[in-house]
Amino acid sequence: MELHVAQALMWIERTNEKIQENKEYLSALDQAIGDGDHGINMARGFQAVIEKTSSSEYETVSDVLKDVAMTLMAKVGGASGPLYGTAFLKMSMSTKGKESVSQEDLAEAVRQALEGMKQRGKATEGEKTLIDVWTPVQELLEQSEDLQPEEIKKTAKDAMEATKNIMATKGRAAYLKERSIGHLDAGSVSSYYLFESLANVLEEGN
Amino acid sequence: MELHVAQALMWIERTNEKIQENKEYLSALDQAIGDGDHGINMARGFQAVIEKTSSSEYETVSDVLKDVAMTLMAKVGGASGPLYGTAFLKMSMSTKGKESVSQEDLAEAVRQALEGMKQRGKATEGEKTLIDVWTPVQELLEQSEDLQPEEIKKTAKDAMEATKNIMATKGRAAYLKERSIGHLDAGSVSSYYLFESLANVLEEGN
Amino acid sequence: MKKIVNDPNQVVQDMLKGLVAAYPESLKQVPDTTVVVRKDAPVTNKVALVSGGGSGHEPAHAGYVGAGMLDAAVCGETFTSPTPDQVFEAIKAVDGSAGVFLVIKNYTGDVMNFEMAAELAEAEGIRVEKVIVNDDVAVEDSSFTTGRRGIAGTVFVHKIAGAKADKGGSLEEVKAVADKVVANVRSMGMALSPCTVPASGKPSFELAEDEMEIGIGIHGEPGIERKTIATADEIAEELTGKILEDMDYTSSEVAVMVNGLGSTPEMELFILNGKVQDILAEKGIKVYKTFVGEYMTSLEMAGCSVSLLKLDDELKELLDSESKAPAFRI
Amino acid sequence: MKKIVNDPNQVVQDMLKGLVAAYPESLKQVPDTTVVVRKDAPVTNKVALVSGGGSGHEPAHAGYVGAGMLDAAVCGETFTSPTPDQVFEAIKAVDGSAGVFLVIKNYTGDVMNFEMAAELAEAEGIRVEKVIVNDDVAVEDSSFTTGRRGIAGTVFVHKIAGAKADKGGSLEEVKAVADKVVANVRSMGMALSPCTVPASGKPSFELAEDEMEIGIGIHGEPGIERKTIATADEIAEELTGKILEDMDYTSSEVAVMVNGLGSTPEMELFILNGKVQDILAEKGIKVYKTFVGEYMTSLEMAGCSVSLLKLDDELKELLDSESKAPAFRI
Ligand SMILES: Nc1ncnc2c1ncn2[C@@H]1O[C@H](COP(=O)(O)OP(=O)(O)O)[C@@H](O)[C@H]1O
Ligand SMILES: Nc1ncnc2c1ncn2[C@@H]1O[C@H](COP(=O)(O)OP(=O)(O)O)[C@@H](O)[C@H]1O
Ligand SMILES: [Mg+2]
Ligand SMILES: [Mg+2]
Ligand SMILES: [Mg+2]
Ligand SMILES: [Mg+2]
Repeated sequence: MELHVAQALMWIERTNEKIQENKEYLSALDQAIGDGDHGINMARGFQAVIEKTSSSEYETVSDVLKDVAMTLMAKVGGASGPLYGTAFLKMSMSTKGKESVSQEDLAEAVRQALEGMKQRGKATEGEKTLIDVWTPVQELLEQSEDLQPEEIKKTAKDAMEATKNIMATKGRAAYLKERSIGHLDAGSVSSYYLFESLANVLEEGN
Repeated sequence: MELHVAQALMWIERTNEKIQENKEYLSALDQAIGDGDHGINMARGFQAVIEKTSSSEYETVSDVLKDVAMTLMAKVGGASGPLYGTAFLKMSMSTKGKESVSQEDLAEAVRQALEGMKQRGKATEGEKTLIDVWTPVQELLEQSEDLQPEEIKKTAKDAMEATKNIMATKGRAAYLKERSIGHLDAGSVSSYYLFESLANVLEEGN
Repeated sequence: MKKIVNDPNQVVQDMLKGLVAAYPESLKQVPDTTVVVRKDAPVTNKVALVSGGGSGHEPAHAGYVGAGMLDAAVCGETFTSPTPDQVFEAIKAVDGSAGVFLVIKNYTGDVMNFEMAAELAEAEGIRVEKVIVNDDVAVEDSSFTTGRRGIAGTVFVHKIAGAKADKGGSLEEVKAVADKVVANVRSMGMALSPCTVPASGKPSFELAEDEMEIGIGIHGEPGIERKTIATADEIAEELTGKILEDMDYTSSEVAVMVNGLGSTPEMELFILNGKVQDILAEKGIKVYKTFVGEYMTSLEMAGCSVSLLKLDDELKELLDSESKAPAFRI
Repeated sequence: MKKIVNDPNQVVQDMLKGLVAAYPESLKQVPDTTVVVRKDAPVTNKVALVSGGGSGHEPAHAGYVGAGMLDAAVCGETFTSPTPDQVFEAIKAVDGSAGVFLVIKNYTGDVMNFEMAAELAEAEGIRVEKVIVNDDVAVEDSSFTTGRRGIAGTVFVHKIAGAKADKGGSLEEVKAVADKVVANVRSMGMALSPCTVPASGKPSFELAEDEMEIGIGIHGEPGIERKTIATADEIAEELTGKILEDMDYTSSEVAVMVNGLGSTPEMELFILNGKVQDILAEKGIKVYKTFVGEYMTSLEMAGCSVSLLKLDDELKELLDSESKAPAFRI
């Protein structure tokens, strides 16, 4: 399992496709317990990311991730913009100087991304946010040797689905308290798409 | 055919009943080609009239009509308030000093009422307003000897129904031009109620 | 009908109570009337301005009561002209011996009720003059019909005639400048949704999800044409175009009012304004001042109107002079 | 969705164009941004105030830009916090060497984006301070959660902190008075109908014909409780009651804001205000000043909020001092 520039780009493209396809779904999830813009925000951001990356030349994975970070930061807004922006910026910094990104490198990058997001969002696990998807994925990457991409997908999916039963204490859904239970967290679903796309790219690369 | 205080009061009571019963209908007619308040306006006005007349003692028909005039003037508003107010004021002035009101007196009173309203509204016959009901009734009263109340009713009704085919050039319906054709004029319908009630009272009195 | 009201038949009295409670330092209600006057009324030796009409057009008209604008607003039932006795009370309450000037919107009811009040006032020796505002180009201007309606352009009359009176203008001078405004102001409106009078509880008309009504008034009356809903740019073209057809504004300076009818967000009014300004620029019409907001509403109707007032130096100066009315501070 | 728009994805840019076209003498847009600043920005040696948030709350925030209030408003997409680069552009555009003060409503997105911009600014040597407004008593105030939202009470922060800066207050003094306002202001809102974000085209929630939503925010989020629709008096009791439960206003003087969320007619706001004033009078709370109108909207949502700000002499003076912002003239 190894990530090069081409794969990093493909990861971003696949994520974008998923986001665009599910734009309405993500907004509908956010509508139920938030303000209904998550799909619009993510679709606007990833659209801009694709415009940027498809018209640029990259030497390293880190450079790809940096452009993704800066574009998301400048185009998404809301809560998810700074969070995803921070995540990609931390991953870019963590992979700086590397020719290719190993599983170990990826584990470290995701760890730093997660740390950055937790700090930025003043959030921790169990608050019904995208942190709840990133945490188990990070643990998986760190702990499993010779990881099968399929496992990333499954871990992210299970974690995403588990947000349904959590009562929100961060993000807009927190205003609803008990009423937030029974609904998926929109940001966790978009994070699932991110890891699902990563897994697909890694699978193809194998 | 003769009108005394008791009959004048009954005329007003009957008119009020008709108006209250048909409040929604009058408003609906006004909705179609005006602003939808004619029933509300007339019901508010006649409600106040009844409160006033039922708590007062009257010596003459003229005094009854004056209280009706002043109350309508102060409570109806809109276009119909000053028009009906003027009509009753003119009828009160015209019948002043009379012990009882003959057909001839009534014809003269209605003539003056009609004149007053035409002046007030700068309107003439054929403009799809209540003038179109008052005019034929006034002519009937003036021209027929030994008039049957039934004829007043019929004349007012026919005239009211005929407003349907007129294109409005006065009142709010005038804004609609051709589109005003095909709808009854609300003020003509309330005027019909007035004359219908008068006829009923005269019939009973015979 | 979803409204924040108590008794739907008492909305005007309830509104007036909350209104004078909001601005006790500048407004007062004439006891037992629906008349709102300046706290310091009557102002001696100043021509007093009285306007009014049905309620439901807030901030018109009571929001325009204050130094530099109106002395009194007479508030009728919702969308129903006030009665002559109420207008007469207003005239008496603000008369400061320099005469009273009535600003009347051209509706049969308003004209009749205000004229009857003027007769009552004159019978008591109060000098009264009036102007009848008829800015709505949606309606044909004919002496054989009711003629054009008065809509949002009326606010310019309040402002400018009010300023003239404030600066010591005589009754004749106030009338002259009000006539000038009326001669130079044109408006045109449209709606996306109807409104509901509280006492009736029913929407004033029905529009399909893809329809809009062009040439709408401010009382929930139907407009002159029903069309498929258009873009903001197309709506701006249509409203402004109709006004420019009616009067020649070439190489003149204008004041622009983009007025919301009730539930149209300011966001949309500004979007519309962007195109209105472009159109005027293209035609070489110079914009002196722009007003975007809710100035003459129709309860919670969605829609807007555009008004253009051709200005000369006198009108500019009066438009710019101070106003302390709660809804029109300059 | 019935709206006066062109491209639903371009509403913010289109709005800003129409906004600066309306007030060219007082506002300008920083090129290639969604930032609106005072025409005379940066004002040398004055602490500059920057606020903003998602669009759709007009006249917030751009309507509050002007001498005596904000120096810049950063306009995000509809109901979506603006991005850090835009906030940073605003900070750079208004910095007059006396520091920049950020007024942030307490939403995760707003807080994060503004804080990131502050970091960028500090890295360039610009002094930045901030206040986070959280006046909405509908939401529980807990350090373990997102905490209370910032809603209409924010306008008082703009006004008072803006006046302090205008009078030459230092960055610390501006922050101190802003903190004082936040400590003393509470709000509570309700809705009768949802709103529709142009880019989404769907209503934010659904309410039955006889339902209202209590404890609503300003982004179309669901409220805290759904109830059968009540009278204006009952709504006033509920909103004011919740505020008075939260903070002790006994024998204090207050500023009152009765804020319309978008499509509620002023008539209804005044009716509500009548009862709010009665309740306060009963409790011996003295009203110093009242504001009734649309100050912080939620597109075309029907509903309102009530805010109470406890005043001392400093706050009174700053509340009364001049403001030239288009949407808040004093
Ligand atoms: N404090 C936080 N920490 C981490 N994630 C958060 C936080 N607040 C919100 N989120 C995530 O952001 C998502 C919402 O994003 P989005 O709808 O785009 O922004 P907004 O909430 O500003 O409308 C939520 O579903 C949640 O996963
Ligand atoms: N100029 C006029 N002359 C005579 N009658 C008129 C005139 N204008 C309106 N009317 C009558 O008044 C009626 C409308 O009354 P109403 O709805 O109560 O007042 P408004 O038109 O002010 O809402 C019309 O149906 C018409 O019969
Ligand atoms: Mg959201
Ligand atoms: Mg009518
Ligand atoms: Mg009417
Ligand atoms: Mg959002």
